[in-house]
Amino acid sequence: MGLPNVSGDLSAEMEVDAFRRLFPLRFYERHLADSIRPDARPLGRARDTTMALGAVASADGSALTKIGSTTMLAAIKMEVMTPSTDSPDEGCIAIDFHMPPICSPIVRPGRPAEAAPVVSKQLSDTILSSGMIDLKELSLVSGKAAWMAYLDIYCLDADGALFDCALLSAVAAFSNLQIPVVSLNDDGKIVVVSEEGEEGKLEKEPVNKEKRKLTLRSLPFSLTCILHKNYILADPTAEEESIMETLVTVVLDSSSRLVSFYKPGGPVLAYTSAVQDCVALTRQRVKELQKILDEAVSGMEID
Amino acid sequence: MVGLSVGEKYFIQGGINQNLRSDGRKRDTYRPIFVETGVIPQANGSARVRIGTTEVIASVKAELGRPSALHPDKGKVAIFVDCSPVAEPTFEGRGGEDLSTELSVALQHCLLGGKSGAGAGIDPSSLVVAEGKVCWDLYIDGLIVSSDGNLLDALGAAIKAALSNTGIPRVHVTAAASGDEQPEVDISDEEFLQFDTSEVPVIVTLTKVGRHYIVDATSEEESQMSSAISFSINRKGHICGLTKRGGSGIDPSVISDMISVAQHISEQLITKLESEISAAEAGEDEL
Amino acid sequence: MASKPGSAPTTYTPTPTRKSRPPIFKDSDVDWVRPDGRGFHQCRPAFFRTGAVNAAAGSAYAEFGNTKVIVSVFGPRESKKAMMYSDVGRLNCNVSYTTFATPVRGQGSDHKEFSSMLHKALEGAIMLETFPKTTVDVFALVLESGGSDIPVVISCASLALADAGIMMYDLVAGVSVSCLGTNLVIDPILEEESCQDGNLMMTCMPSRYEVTQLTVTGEWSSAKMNEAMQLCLDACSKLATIMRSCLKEAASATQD
Amino acid sequence: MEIDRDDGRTPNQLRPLACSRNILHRAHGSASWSQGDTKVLAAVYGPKAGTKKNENPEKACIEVIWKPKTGQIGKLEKEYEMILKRTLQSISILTINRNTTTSVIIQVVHDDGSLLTCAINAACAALVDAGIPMKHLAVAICCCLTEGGYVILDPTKLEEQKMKGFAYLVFPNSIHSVLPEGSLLVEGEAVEHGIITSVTHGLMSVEEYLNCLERGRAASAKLSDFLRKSIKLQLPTDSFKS
Amino acid sequence: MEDKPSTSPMSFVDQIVVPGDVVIDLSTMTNQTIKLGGGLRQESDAISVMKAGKLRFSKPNKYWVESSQKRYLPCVEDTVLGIVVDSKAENFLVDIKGPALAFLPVLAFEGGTRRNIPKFEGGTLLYVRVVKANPGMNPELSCTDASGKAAEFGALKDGYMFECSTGLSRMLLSSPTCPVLEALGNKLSFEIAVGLNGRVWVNATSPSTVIIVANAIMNSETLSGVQQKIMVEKLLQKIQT
Repeated sequence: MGLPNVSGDLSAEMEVDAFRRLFPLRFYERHLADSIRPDARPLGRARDTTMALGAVASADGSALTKIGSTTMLAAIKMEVMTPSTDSPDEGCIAIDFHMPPICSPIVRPGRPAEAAPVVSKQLSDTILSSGMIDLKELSLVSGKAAWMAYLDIYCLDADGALFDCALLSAVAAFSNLQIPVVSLNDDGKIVVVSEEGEEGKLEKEPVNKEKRKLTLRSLPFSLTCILHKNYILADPTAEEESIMETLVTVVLDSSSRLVSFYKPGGPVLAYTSAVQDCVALTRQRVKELQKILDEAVSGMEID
Repeated sequence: MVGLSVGEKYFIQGGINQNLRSDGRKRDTYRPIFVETGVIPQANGSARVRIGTTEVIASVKAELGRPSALHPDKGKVAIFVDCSPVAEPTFEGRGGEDLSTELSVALQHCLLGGKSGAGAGIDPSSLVVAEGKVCWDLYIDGLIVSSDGNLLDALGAAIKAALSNTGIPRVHVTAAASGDEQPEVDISDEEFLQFDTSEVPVIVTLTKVGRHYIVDATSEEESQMSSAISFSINRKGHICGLTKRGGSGIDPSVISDMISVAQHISEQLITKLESEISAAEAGEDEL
Repeated sequence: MASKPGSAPTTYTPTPTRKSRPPIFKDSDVDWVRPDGRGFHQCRPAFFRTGAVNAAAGSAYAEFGNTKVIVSVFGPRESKKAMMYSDVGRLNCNVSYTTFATPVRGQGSDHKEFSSMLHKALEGAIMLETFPKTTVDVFALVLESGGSDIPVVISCASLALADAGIMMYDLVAGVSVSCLGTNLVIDPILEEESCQDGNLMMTCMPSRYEVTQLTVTGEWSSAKMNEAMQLCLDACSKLATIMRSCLKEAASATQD
Repeated sequence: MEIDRDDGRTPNQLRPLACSRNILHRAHGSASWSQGDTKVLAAVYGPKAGTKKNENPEKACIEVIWKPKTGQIGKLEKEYEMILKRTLQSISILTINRNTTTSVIIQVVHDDGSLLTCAINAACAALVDAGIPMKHLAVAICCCLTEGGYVILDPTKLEEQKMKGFAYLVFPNSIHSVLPEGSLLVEGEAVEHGIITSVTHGLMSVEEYLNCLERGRAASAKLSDFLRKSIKLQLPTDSFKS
Repeated sequence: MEDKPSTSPMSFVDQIVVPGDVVIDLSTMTNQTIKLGGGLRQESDAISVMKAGKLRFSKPNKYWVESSQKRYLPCVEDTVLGIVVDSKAENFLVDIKGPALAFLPVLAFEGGTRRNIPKFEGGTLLYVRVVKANPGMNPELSCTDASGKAAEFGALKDGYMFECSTGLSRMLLSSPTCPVLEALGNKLSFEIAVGLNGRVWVNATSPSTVIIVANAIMNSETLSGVQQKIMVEKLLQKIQT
């Protein structure tokens, strides 16, 4: 990384590279003055985003998403639980975000990354408060059994905008979710009905024949921006995040309602105009992401 | 850790090349082995083994437990090795952790056989009391008292001796229980079951120093090794487990060679060890 | 607003109604077919790609059937403060699993045994003296476990090390063989591993024709042992060709 | 238009505020802050030499430790720690005591809604007490959004649970200045109208959020007056001259 | 805000200011040099406050914010009480309640040479002067005055040391002598050394005197001058009866 091409003009290359390392802020500000970023993006443009559904065979729903080189793998495993007495008709979703040591040089084994529990919490807040999933749809037998959806998101490569990529992979994994057909056996336990066409032999009717997929209402999508002086940089890389510290994450749902406006401190203050600019950028981004997701889902259906 | 001068290193390597090691042994001779059984009265079985100045203690504890859902017809055996700071000051605190994991894993590979239980020194199906409900869980603990090389062989021998010293109370299932409930059991105070330990393999470690390999290396010799292979070999001469230590690679043909040497040595070792064990058992009975 | 319940309720994975697993492995007859239709001595198709993780100095992704692994290499970088001076470099290995790697949801914790195996398999191949006082970290994450996990991790790690430009004597390729009844099957999948009678895992440096790590469990006669070792050696050299071509592709891609 | 609140407050009315500084003997700075029944204690230690690993040694570092009223810390507390840390770092001048760590310990005494805002206010007062160099102060306010789209300020726990959404907002305090009026405006807005920190929960429209901002700014002026007053009260009067 | 801030810097002097307040507008003060003390910083044309406290002005042109903390930030020419933590070949490491340990070079004594390096054990209390206080470096101390004389500097033997806020220690050192010391000095004889870092050392022939003086000082932090005098009188009465 960063090493100049040997065949190229070595001295010139080295100077730029050294300048970038020694005076990162000035390096960026020079680019910003020309309304361009070192990776050739305009300020408001997000990086290329790709998505692959069903990446994990052993999970009930999964997705691999990439925003630039930030990569997330999300997988959902469905398990059965006894619902709590105050909400007997509701299932549950447990969301965990992991940053294994492979994803970034600052994470070491045995010492979990500081950011991981915070992103975890943000994700569950966002997904639950967006109302994307009706927890009632996760119910199997009222008061007896309900689904517990374990959503685990692994960051495979951390290069900025972790939350955006994680949220996208979570939404994609839920769109990919196939709930297994199950029935209630004599011991009161939920068992999987084998997929082969042996319907005639079944003593028990499946309890969730009709509910193989969740109805997802209003999907949340997010965009993280950096505020630096008067510039707004959409979808920052890890380098940009480390140099310019004021981050704003806006989450909008498909009908443009605000799910979250998250600005954890930062030396730059957000005034009303900046707030509106960030929201406008996010609106645009939501459309892009919705399209990418729709394409991925329809691509799966053809297969 | 052993700190050796260049001259000492050269001396050790030269000795091995000429088949005359610094303590007068040949490349394929063991140091004298002493076995003492029943050293820990609280345990179901225990033994102390000394090979030269290496000294280890192994104890076997049996507890009634529940078989795992995957293998309802098998008991469970766990092996754990503790490195006491008595043996070496660097084991203090968490210093011995890496070595103890390495030895524990190596012993599990060498003594517990494959996933289906084939080649295991201890037949796990003999530990079942009521299938799917009750079984014996064996906890085998090794303790390193004094460390002067060849710990794995010593631990293997100590475990073999401890197992032959082990008596497990006979258990009667008094009331058969239905469904999920646990059956009631009656543990006998008088009747004990003994293990047949003739099938328990011995561990032979061949340590490669220079072009040659030696058995029963001392810690000075181990510090000069390029790699070492531990073979677990049973009475039939079959290999029941194998682990390699040390970084550098070995030519596959050398490994085949080492296998046949190890098989040959294991025969002598088994005979020697079993006579020591029966002598120790006899000595214990007399007391 | 929806909130999570205070304490996590106990959950279980629903099991299939019938345990209709065909008893193919138990018998000693030679006629059974492997669950994925491979021949006994046929490996799964291997797929390697280097440069999977941008944030790392070097990385590789490997996919053998359902076994999917990512390995990142960091460094050589400053050793931990508590470490004493050392005139050769240090190798630090860690293998961990995702929570969804195994059929039943796990804890996703570190795997100490595999970490130490990975360390032993690699240390003989790396020129540690080229980076004194520093540490190279090799971190592996098993995304999905489909059998023969540790040999795949080891092969993938040696590619990642090559990608990071760490000096090595040779690539390290790993293969395992399962003993089922009288048969030897190479590169076993999870189902086969769960009922194997014995297992032999070998990692070697194919060009130097040297074994860096060898572990055996179960009971083996000398003849069988030799047969299994030969199988592994042949498979390792084939695997190494695939690994080498992957590196060549990556190198030629960057040159373009 | 008016909506009823259980405690009879008007929508814009804050609960009674109380702040006292220098209440802990050992800490280098401390403060307690209460809004109604919500009460938080903040203690500051440092600056101590050296920064933690993964922190920039070229700057001063602020470390926040959150102690809940009962039980262990979980993800929620970790998130609070992170928000507090970033908020406090953005109001402190980090270039003066480079390569030092200042620890801020937040002890929740009682939680009756608006907890995070209360903690931010307490931490800010404690930093003042410890004499940590700061660019300006920060005041935090919680705005709740009712089903009907009305905004109420400084909600109690009960109100927080009933509402469809809420926003924690942190603004700079309103400063006294010798500069001519208007010279401090940024893009036509006063400095104290810029958001330092914003955390929202629940669905709302963008207009509703902007409405929250407006109400929050109005309330932050009151809060910052209170903060200034309580700082004045507790500074040692230079007695011997009087 | 209701109270319209006036544009004259003088309106802030002797007022309580909080971080962020802009107290001086340089654009209105052309052709003047001003000196800034602790708690103030310059941002282009505006001088703003970074610590809460009272804005002070001393003629002709010095401005600073007077505040009181438990922690001390080293400032050149401050006299402080330090405790020896460790001794190295070149320096003693001294704790002066600051963010970093301070260095006291072994040669920074009157007539200090390589041959007569003083020996201080850990825990020794020193009365020293700060000579260097640069950000990012450990502060440097000296046991001599500016002319290289030992003056009063050096180790303090016997006596009793207690800690207080930096505000209180500044008050004790102010001139004219602050009421509490004056009142005590009229009745009792004692030795006192005050460090600007919030450490006070007291010594007297009888331990009871030491205790009275220490307590009187610690009590005086929030009292006015008259109150201090009354407090001292009450304390002395209690002892004499």
